[in-house]
Amino acid sequence: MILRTHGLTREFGGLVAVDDVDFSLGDGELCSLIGPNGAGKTTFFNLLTGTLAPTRGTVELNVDDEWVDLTGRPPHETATMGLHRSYQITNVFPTSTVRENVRIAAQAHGTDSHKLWRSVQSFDRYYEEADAILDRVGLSGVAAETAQSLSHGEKRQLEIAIALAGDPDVLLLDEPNAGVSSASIDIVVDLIEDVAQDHSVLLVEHNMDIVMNVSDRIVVLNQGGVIADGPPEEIRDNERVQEAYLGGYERGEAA
Amino acid sequence: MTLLEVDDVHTYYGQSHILEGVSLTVEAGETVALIGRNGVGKTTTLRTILQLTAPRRGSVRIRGEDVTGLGTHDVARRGLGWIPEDRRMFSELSVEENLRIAVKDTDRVGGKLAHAFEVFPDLEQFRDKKAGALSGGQQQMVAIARGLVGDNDLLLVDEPSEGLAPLIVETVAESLRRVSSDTSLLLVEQNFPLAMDLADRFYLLDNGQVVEQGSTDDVSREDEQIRRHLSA
Amino acid sequence: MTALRSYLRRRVVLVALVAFLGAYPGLHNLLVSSPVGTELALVLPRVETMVSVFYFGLFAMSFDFVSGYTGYLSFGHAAFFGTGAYTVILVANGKIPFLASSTPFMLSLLLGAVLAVMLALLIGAVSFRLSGVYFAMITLGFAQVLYVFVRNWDYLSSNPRDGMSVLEHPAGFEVGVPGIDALNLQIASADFVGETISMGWIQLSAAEVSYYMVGLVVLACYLAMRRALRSPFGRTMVAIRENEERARAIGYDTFRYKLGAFTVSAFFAAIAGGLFAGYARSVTPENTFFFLVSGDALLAAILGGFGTLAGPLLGRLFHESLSEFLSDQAGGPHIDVGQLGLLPYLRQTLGESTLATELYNGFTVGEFVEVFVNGHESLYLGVLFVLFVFYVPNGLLGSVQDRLGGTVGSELPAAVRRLWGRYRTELPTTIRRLWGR
Amino acid sequence: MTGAALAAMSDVAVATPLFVDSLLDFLDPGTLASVFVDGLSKAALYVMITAGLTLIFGLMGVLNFAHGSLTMIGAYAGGLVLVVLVSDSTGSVARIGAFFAAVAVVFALLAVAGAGIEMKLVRPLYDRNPLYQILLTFGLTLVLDELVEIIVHFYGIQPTHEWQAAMATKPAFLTATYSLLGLSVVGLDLFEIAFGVLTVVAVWAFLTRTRYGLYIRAGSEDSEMTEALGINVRRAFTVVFGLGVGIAAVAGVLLAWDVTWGASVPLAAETLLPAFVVVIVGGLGTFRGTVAAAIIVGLVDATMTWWFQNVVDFPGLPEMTIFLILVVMLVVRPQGLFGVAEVGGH
Repeated sequence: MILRTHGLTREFGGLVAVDDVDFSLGDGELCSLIGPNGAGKTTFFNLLTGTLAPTRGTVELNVDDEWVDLTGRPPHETATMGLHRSYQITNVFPTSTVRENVRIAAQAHGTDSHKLWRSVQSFDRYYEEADAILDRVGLSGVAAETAQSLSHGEKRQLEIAIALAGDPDVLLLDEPNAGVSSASIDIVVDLIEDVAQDHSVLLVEHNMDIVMNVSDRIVVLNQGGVIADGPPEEIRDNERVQEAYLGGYERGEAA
Repeated sequence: MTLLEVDDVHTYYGQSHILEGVSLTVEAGETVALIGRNGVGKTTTLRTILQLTAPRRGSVRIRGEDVTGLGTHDVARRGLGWIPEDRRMFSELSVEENLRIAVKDTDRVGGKLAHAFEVFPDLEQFRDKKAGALSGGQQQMVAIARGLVGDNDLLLVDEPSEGLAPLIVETVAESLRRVSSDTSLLLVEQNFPLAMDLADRFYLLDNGQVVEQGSTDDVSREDEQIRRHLSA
Repeated sequence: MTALRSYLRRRVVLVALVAFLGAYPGLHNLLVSSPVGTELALVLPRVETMVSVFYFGLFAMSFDFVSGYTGYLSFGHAAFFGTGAYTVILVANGKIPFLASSTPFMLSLLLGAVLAVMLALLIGAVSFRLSGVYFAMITLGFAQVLYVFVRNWDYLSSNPRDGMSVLEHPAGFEVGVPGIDALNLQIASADFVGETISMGWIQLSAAEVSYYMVGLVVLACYLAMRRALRSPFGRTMVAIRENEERARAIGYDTFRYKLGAFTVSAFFAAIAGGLFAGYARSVTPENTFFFLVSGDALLAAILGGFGTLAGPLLGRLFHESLSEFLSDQAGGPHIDVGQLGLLPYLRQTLGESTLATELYNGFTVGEFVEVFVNGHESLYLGVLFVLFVFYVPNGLLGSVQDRLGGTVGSELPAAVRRLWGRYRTELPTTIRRLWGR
Repeated sequence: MTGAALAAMSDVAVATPLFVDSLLDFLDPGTLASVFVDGLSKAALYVMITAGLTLIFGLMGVLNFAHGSLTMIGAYAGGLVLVVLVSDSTGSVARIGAFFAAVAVVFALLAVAGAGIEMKLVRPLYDRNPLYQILLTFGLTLVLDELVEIIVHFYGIQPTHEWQAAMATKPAFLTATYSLLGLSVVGLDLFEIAFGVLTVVAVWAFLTRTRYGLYIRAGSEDSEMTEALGINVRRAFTVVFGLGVGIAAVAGVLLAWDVTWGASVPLAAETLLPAFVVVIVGGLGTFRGTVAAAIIVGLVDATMTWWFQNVVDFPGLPEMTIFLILVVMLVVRPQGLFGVAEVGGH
């Protein structure tokens, strides 16, 4: 296991967005987190990375076979400990070049960021890491362009590239396909499968074809709680999951 | 005459292509459901109709008149009401003010309010309360009542059941049914049985396109297409 | 030697600019004594004006360093300028405990900068919990507290509202290496006798000595800030400006970097203030701590290019040249040729009869000129500023960079080389073709 | 340790019993009451200057840096009307009549000017970074201040000193001091308080009792939803900008009569800064908060003025305290007294 939560809960006013979730992610596993609208998936991500503080419960990360408590740590600390995320809505550095977008992320994991007296060009290793990642995600050709000038699909690739910098142990991918046109969706799917080779991945995705194809395991959230957890075939036939997705409305007699 | 015609609209947020050519129609008196999984473009379709997010291609016509590119308030003045996701109450305003502001015919505010409290008698007791202080279900009632008092011919209803307990969902469904006797509805709803129960026809959206449409009488949740596009 | 040559080659634009500025005083003298000298004196900034372009340009650059590169509008930046300026005069007047009034200028300059750094740590630690309008307002609030304070604290001078002047330090302030007399030169404005130099055929007036010495300090500060912006730290600042949430998510403790940038910026703002005080030898609350001083830096930054380090200096040059152009001062004793501003020039060239011509209802050309030209540079600057906000939102330098697709320093030589390459290949054929005909 | 520092320490030793005495003086009911009235008159001016600033920010998220300049223009325009209408022989009642005429003219003129500024200059910038709205209005102050300076100078009036001719149109009974229940009050203070109350009541009634006020309150919360209900929010922007500028200009007319202010070009900056303090302390965009903050700042200002005049030998005390309130407020509660935590993004 690489990541686990215990009794993780977040309340907004009276609303329980994430409700007592015990979750674990295996080392090297690709686990998908699914659930209907408003099930609490993005809130769950925000709790893992420290963007939100939980109302109750803990988040722990396995660092060199030691469980480290991440609960309540700010995002910059969870990131440096090896928990990275991509965003549902593209969230990059718009007027920087593609290469700089990844380089600055790589730099965050070194010990040189405070050096204001040396030229950035004397730190080759961050450029090398950035170039390797861009090569891997297939953006080498546009490395010198500004991020804002990319096509939407390329921006989604860049989104993942930034998360890859600094070689994280766990990748949290929040709808990497959001807004990608049906024509170019395969590129992103291939990319997800590729990065899952050497990272533990937690994926939020709505396209069930993709989820069923790529996942080792699927966890289903509904109204903040886990309602199912298992391999794809099992989830497909789970009656509670069907209910959660299609809705269980029955016309009452009362008016 | 057809009340609403959406003709091959393509809508983008920045560079991200959300609607890839959506077409649909709503006839007077009809309730039409727009169903589909999260993120397929249902809310964007409603926003496009209201010109809150104008389409790059394609057109929106109301009673045959092209409204593409008009200001949202101009579109609304042509008889369109919006009951948005999350209800969007003016939380600092009282319930009465929330309704008052929605009345388009300013000479008949009193009558319209009286009618609203007649249709939603439960709201009368909260008349002077701030809308922000109401529960989710009560707010949903105010949102629907807001659509009612505007003398609208067509209400665009977005996820009315979201975040509500099952019992409350039933009350909301009942009020929508009541409202639908006066106006047409274009209803975005994830709860499949609820949508089928309220609507006469449906459009199924996936990846910014209409993948299936038809009468609600002919489909069930065991339908292969429906399961493929809606469930896990 | 090759290392130095390659260093200079990579910075060919910078080297050329510095060389031009180095030659400017001589060039200016040469040009204003030419046949069109009167007209040129009108548009070319005086050497004295250039000194204030330098120190205030440095202040505007320091403002841009934090505001233009992290996106946090430091609207109370005048506090740091004022700290530097007041420290220099306080030291010179023996008003700072343990420091004699003869303390070298370079040390009091540094002391002011250190005090500003401490002040920036205090203000920044509180202010960087906020962002947007709120950040701008809290820094403005802090600066105004200090402004009101120095305006009323009678320890500073008998009439603190009118500021303070150097009382106990008779000689001009020396810029150079402290302690080594040969490596120091005095700076002073025109109304104070400064140091002149006469070495063989090089003759430098007091103003020109000030020009070079202030210019050197500003150049050193500019290079230091430029390096800081091109360092890993500087890139982190830009990441914060571009998307602070993501910067935090990839592992940066953004609060520390913002505070660091603010502090560095305060350091250079104080140096600028100290240079101003050393040159002018008197300061007032209005021209140091007042919020419109920050406003002037903002003006320079917007005109020159927000988020381009050298832009604000260019913006300030524009500002000062325009005010000089529209001023009604005649040339001082040190300029023999021509007039300074447009107004005396118009008076001279238009002639009495034209000036007396009635335009409308007893309103003569002369009166028109008096009303609309006489020193009203703020009006035209304001109009220009508004036009820039609408049509040139990236400022002078920023727009040039957008056009070139990179910084001027790296892209301009490349563009010139491209042109030259085409010229070399195409010119012979063109000539041959013409010749053939 | 220097002599000055030692002297300062012995000052503190002497000052302690002095402080207690002064505090007792200050707590004297007569003193408190007159400080209170003075504070309310300041609060009345603040509320008039800031009402527009806060409404404009609340509805369209624009922090109008030109607000002080427009107040200053109101002072000069009002002064001009007064100077034209009032001669030495004009009676007191007629002078008040002239004042109301000036208020009407200035309100109408500046409201139209404000609407014009919104339509022609601010509107094209709504889609850009909010920074550009600050920059634009800041640039506008440069232009407006300088234009006024040119005009004022042309007519032979010293632009950086209070315009005495306008000040002199004030009827004698407003300069007089009245004794009320053992309390001495300046006539103009009462006049200002009356105007302030009138403004608060009028704005409040407009916001809560008229249909247009309803649009504005709704638009401040959610302009997209308001638009979807068939309301032209863009037009409401123009109306609010015009009204806000008009009210500030009316405040300017009052300032032209007030000896502590007076019509002058620097009035623009002198009113802008405390106005910022008031709107931020109250919570940007809330009228209720602005009224409360104006009262707080006014009372603190009056209190500190008393302490400076009677005890502390530091003329900057009132002004410095006002900016300290801003700083402390932003540290303790950035959203202000009545503000919502997330405001400011728009």
